[in-house]
Amino acid sequence: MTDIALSVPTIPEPSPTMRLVRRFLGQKAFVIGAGILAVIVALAILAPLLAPHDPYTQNLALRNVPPFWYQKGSWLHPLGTDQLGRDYLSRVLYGARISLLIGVSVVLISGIIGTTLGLLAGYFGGKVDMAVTFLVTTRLSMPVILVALAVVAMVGGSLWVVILVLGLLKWDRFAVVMRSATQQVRSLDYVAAAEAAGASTTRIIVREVLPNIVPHLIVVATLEAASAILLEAALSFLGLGVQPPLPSWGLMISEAKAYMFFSFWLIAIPGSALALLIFAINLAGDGLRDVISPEGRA
Amino acid sequence: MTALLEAQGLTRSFGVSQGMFKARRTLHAVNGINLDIRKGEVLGIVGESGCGKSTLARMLLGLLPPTAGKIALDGQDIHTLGRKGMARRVQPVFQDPYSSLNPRRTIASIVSLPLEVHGIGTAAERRKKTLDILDKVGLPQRFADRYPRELSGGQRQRVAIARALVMNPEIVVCDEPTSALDVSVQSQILNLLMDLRRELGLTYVFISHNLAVVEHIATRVAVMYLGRVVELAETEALFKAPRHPYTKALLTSVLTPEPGAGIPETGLGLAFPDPLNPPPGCPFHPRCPERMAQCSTITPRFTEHGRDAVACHLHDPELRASTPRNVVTLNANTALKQKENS
Amino acid sequence: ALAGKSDNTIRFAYDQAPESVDPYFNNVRIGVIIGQHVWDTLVYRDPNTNEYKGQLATAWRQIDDRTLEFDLRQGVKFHNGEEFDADDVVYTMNFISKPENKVVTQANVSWVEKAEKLDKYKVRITTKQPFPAAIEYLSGPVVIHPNEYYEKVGPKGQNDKPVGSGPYKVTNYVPGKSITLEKNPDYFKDSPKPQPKIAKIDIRFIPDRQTQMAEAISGGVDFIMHVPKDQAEQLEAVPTLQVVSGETMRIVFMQMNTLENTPAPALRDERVRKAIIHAIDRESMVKSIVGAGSRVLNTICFPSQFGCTDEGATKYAYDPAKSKELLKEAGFANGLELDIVAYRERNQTEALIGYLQAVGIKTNLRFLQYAAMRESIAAGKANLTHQTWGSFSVNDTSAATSNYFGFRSEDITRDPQVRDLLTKGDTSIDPEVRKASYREALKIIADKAYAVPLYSLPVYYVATSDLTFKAYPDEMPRFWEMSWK
Amino acid sequence: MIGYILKRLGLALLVALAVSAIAFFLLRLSGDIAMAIAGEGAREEDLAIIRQTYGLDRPLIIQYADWLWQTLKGNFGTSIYFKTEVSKLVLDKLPTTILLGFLALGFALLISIPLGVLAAVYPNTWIDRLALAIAVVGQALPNFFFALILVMIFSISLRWLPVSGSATWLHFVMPTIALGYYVAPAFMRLIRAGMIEVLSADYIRTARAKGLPAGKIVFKHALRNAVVPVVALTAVQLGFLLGGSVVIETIFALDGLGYLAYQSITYKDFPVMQIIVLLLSVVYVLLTLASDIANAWLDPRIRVA
Amino acid sequence: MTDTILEVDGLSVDIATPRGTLHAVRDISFSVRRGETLCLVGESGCGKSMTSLAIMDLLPKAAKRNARRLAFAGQDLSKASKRQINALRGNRMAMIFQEPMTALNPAYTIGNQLIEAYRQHKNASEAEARERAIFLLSKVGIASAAERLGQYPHQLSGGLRQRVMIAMALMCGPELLIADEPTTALDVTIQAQILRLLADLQRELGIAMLLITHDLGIVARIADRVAVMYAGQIVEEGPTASLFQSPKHPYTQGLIDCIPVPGRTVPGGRLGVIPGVVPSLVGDIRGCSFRDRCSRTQPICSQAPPVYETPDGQRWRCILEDAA
Ligand SMILES: Nc1ncnc2c1ncn2[C@@H]1O[C@H](COP(=O)(O)OP(=O)(O)OP(=O)(O)O)[C@@H](O)[C@H]1O
Ligand SMILES: Nc1ncnc2c1ncn2[C@@H]1O[C@H](COP(=O)(O)OP(=O)(O)OP(=O)(O)O)[C@@H](O)[C@H]1O
Ligand SMILES: [Mg+2]
Ligand SMILES: [Mg+2]
Ligand code: NI
Repeated sequence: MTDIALSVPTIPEPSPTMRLVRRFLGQKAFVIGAGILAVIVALAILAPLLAPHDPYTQNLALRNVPPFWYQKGSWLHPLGTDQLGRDYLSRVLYGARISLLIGVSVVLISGIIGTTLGLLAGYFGGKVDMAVTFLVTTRLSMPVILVALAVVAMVGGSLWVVILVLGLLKWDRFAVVMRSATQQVRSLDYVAAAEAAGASTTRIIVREVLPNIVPHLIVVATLEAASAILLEAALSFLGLGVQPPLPSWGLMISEAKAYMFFSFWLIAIPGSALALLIFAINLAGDGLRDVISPEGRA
Repeated sequence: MTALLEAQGLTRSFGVSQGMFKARRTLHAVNGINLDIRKGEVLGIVGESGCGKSTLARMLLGLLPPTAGKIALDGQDIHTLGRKGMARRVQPVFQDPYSSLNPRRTIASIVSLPLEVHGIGTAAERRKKTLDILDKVGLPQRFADRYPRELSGGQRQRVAIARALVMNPEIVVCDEPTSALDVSVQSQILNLLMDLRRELGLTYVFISHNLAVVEHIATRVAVMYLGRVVELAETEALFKAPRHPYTKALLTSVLTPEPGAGIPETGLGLAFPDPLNPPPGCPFHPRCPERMAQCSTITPRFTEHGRDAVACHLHDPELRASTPRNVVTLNANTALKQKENS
Repeated sequence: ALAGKSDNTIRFAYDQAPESVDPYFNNVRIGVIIGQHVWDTLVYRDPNTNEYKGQLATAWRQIDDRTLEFDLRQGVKFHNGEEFDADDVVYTMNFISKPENKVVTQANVSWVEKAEKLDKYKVRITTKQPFPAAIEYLSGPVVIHPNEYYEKVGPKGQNDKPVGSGPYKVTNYVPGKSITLEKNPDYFKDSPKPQPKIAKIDIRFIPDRQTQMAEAISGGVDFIMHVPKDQAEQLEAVPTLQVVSGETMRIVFMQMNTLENTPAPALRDERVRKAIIHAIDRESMVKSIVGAGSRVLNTICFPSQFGCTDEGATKYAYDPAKSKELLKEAGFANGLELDIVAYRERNQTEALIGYLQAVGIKTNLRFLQYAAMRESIAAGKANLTHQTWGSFSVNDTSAATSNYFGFRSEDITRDPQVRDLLTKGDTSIDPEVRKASYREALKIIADKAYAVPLYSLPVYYVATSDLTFKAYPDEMPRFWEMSWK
Repeated sequence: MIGYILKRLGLALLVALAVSAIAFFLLRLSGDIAMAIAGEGAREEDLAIIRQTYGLDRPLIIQYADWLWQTLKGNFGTSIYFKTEVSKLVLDKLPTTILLGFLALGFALLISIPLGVLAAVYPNTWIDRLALAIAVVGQALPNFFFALILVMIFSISLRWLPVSGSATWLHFVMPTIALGYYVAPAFMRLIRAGMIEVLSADYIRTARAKGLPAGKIVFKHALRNAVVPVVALTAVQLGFLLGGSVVIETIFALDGLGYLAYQSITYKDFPVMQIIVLLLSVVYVLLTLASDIANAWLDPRIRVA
Repeated sequence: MTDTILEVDGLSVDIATPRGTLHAVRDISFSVRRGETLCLVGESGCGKSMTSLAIMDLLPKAAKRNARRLAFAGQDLSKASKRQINALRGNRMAMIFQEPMTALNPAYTIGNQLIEAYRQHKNASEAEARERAIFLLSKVGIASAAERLGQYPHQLSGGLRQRVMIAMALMCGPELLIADEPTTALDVTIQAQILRLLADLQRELGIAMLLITHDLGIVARIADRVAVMYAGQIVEEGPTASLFQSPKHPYTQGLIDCIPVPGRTVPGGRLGVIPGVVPSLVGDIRGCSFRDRCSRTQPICSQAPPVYETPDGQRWRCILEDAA
């Protein structure tokens, strides 16, 4: 037990930022998740430096080479090659870029749409809220996978089509969470105080409300990013997502699934990479949520 | 004395839904209040939880548009003043020092927000003004760059007061400014408010449910019950000779630290004041120990007694001498009035 | 696998469901397979000898350039008991000849002008033009429907409850899911198709290739086909399975949209087209991913088809350097971006994409169902296609090249000269004239690099090891011939 | 109550209308169905005839109104690819998918309720960690990948379960697990969080102060309140499962609505697609209505007085 | 049978927090005699609730209880098994909480919640329990009690709910009633009603009551004896009258001075203040915990203050023998 001085002002309190950092670090789940995520991001960014080969160069003479831990494997292709003789490690590394790009872009698009709608609904209430609620209900009642599949099938799949479609479809959770968060903040007295100080509505929304719902935004963003990445993988798996030769992990699984019974690594490697990424994002997001609301709400 | 801020027939209703399967109902949070706030006075407003005190305060601040009635500042409808115009002259201090400060801003930035909004001075001038006002409310300058979470409740409430005063307003509307604080801190804040008033010539609207505090600080007191003012009187007069039975009950219920005095009997029944289901006639009649036959049918008028006023049949000279014919007329009148209000 | 033998049922999984069971209203392979089992044709071509034999007809003769006369078999009954006679033939031929009946397989029927009944067992069929390949068509896709039944129920009814005269009859059909064929006990004894031995063929549509493989490995199905080379080779290691492969008439090629309003104007430049052909290492593809029984093609037809040849046609070697050179000349030194549509053999598409990428042609793959792909081709929206064509197993060039260069909907080249030559080949009676015309047409197609001929596609069948069967180049598993070991 | 339900049904109708319009225009603007109907060797003239007979040459908005009218009359049109009535097609496939949906939901609840409750009652113990691990893995594993692994294990290696089809109940085991495991984490988290919250509620302290035994506190006082939000989630998840069945049904060749949807999408079978999207959205809205009613029944605060 | 129903000696409650161990209650001792009302008064956060929860063994998981002796009717609670505690709780010792809005389970009728403990402890039939519930509901002033049994908590007002809570606490006829700020959530008029009810019942049934509050007004009116808590410690304790008439500890004095009392304080005049704020409870506090807010601090205050006691049982913890 430590002996400390008595009154509050003289106790060296850590700064709020430091305290937040400590709370984050106290969250084992967050540290692990964020750590893995950081590694994946680093690998993705450094892919051109790290990848031993061009991820697109095919060599039909060296197809389905197993990874190095198999007898027939070689260090030339540490994770082996795929059915067209492309270096698997390089493709997995570049695949991280695609998954992350999809996660970030989809969240950006849907985040902007959803947050705007949520903010407006939560702040203004009444008719605006009704309209937004209707939009959200409508959106929620459209099965995402089906609509995404259908649109991609119609328009034709490509990375940007997938991003756009998912981005335009996945704003619902942002809207819902931002709406309730805004409602909550809006009823707080500091908003009333700012109003009483004569601040304009825009100013209040941007400077008083928005900063206080950012934590929720970040939590939703991480979880939505994970879900977007999974959805892309599912679309690509069904052949209606990103198109070859892009090394999307979902597409790699889809391409490799025919080989799964005899060359399991072909599906296991991108599958595990995908699972690891989702795992890391979810863990980080959960940790974030626990830090923001320590009671651990769902 | 002339009224600085004046409310006439002020009414505010909310549509509330009571669970999914029930229809929305209208709740009259504030129901036809007439009130004048005179320059330099402290108008205390007391009443039970849910009687509409905060709603009234928000309307006086221009934060909530009334459903009916109007508010005038110096004779000018506050409608025409606009948000900024109001802000320069009327400022709030809220009850909860935790939710009234934006947790993501520093103390200095919170206090200087009104200055920024009104584009007053340069950044340096604003800073200086902020530090000055912090000094005035008794906060050392080192707090300026801290965040609200680092402050105690009393300190936060000082910040809220500083923010309210930084634009030199004339009226400060304090909505239960001390009810979230411990008694030892409450007295600090009350002292501060009194000092500032003396120093700056402020006018206060002071809302509280603590009668002892109101008696201490207010010069005039309005007692509210279910959205209406039932009694309005100079503090001394009210505490010495309360007229309305509800005011009496309130006063009886105050537990002063007098050992051995025992717990008083208020004489109020079990009936619960439900703003969604206001009783007909006098809203207080179901709990009133002195209720009469007409109380359950006729809404009492607000009758003046010198500088004070009360809404109770017991104190309505006309009614006391009334014949049945009068009752009928009154009844018709009130019915009409109620219609206007809803 | 034991279950199959013990209950004398072959469980057959196919990856695509036919849009209709009626052979005239689908254009997928499984439709042809079901068609040949449930219905009969006038003529039968022995797959071993390529000799034409009488099936529903007993004899036929060419009356003039445009008229054929058939003597019909007596005593044949349809599955519903309806007796087969000239009325059925006349009805069927007249039905399919009318465009308003919207037969899907127009290429197979558009040559028919009309049919007339001479007597109960004698009919005459007239072609619109002289059509030397008529017998070939009549031995393949042109099946005979029961006229009374068909008239009553129409194509829709024929799909719901199909009735034919073939060795198997449909006993259960759930569109999109499964179809069950049972041995027709009353199948006529003289048919060149032998009496079936296997009692039941249970066909299920399983879209996912590896689900099919999993079923095969775990004994859930007895027979799958179109297994890619790699997987077939791997499945060979499974003791309960046998893998049989064979060359087929299916040719693989890429079309290039050179139409006036092509969405890819670059393809109107012959140099770009040549660059594309030079970019692809067909030999390697054949060796590594296409598999045994495949051969590199230089023209858009299958060598065994009458009139098919690559004599005199330009042959393009794998030469990425030259390809880049050509692209540079054409003004695409910095590369080029094209769409490619494909519908099967996705791994091969991906290899093609890889080769194109290597010379600087970036492609966006749109992998579609066949119908959807055809739609986009016919609408002129395609740039590049990765196509295969099985000629409905018709062993005549008219069934192949003309489909893509004879100004039909899928022709996205539209060279009138080529069309005229092909028409001449399709409609002349003299074999030499036909051959010469086809040779000339094929040469122009190759010289102008209108399409990228790739290779023929072998087919790999994987079956339970106790099944005896033989693979034929026409991609037709003949269940009526099969038996248990 | 009745008024409320009618209002909600009205909302459902409105939502369905909006969804149908979105789906209609979205899909219609990106493909040419005349082409799909026309089939082999269609010439421009044929297409023109088809456009005319099917009314495809009219403005889209008129086409939509017409389609809507026909749909309201119960005439869902004919599948372009299968040439069968869409209603028959959908009705044929619906039972399989509904069965699968309920099985998966049941499976999800079966593993998530006990685990969620245990995790909440014993927070930060190995039980909690196990539940968390199951949840995290469930969320991170793409369901198609999980399905393939199931096939590897149970069909190829162990040969216990059939791979595809819907003939016997055994055929439903893997799809149920694959689909159910996908949604179980959401339930588990909700139940755990709900239980933790409820267990820290004042009324639980009251119950403890009354000297009630632990079991009665957890099961009588806590669970009842913690399951209320689960009911709402159930509706959402069931809708989600119906959507998610596309992937699973395709892998296991289960002949349900999801697979039909996938087929109709790949065949550009517009009428079928449209009806499936519409159907799922109506089902979703009705499910949320049902869950609201169930919620009200569970939570006396919103029950009719 | 001793005269003392509750005996607390050297009770401490430690809460593990991320910033260190929070000593919410620091070595406090007091006792409650049968039929007596002891009030525990102090500012927010001084450890009042923790004390009551420690006695009832209802502390949150993070909190740890330590006591030299914690005895109920002679039975040491710190050594009792869970089962024994459960047999006492709600039976011989009962508790009322601050928030009547949340202290009742919203999912069950009040009847259900009233009778379950009675049936649990008294092995009674449903009908007997109902009868007792109806009896007690009328006792706490609720008319048409039988109908009320079928109502859900949300259908009752705050005042009614608190009455139900009181009835629930009395169901098994407890010997000790712990009430943790039972009226702070209520309006003044209702507060007076409830307190009066409590006082009447306590007298009538002869129950010992430990009443926790921060309102000196309540204390003065209801308590037989008062214990003043500050920063986890009891700084002064004594009979109500003596404590209010001659508070010995500067903190008690300060508290009494800073509330406006009509007649004593001048309206509009200055109120007494206690400068500064309460100390953090994380870590140890050596010496007097009030010393940095005290106007009469001396250097010696940084050592543990002595405890003085007057003959009538007023005890305080300060270097000053008499603050007045
Ligand atoms: N935005 C709103 N929507 C619906 N009802 C409201 C709203 N704001 C206030 N009310 C209702 O209006 C009535 C008066 O509320 P108000 O907050 O003014 O009471 P109050 O006297 O300030 O109470 P307290 O002492 O608890 O602060 C209450 O019944 C409250 O529930
Ligand atoms: N679960 C907890 N975790 C950490 N600290 C806690 C917890 N509960 C209470 N505390 C701390 O313990 C101390 C004593 O709390 P307690 O609830 O006993 O105060 P109190 O005197 O009842 O105050 P109040 O008048 O506000 O009810 C406070 O400083 C509080 O912050
Ligand atoms: Mg209020
Ligand atoms: Mg407390
Ligand atoms: Ni009255």
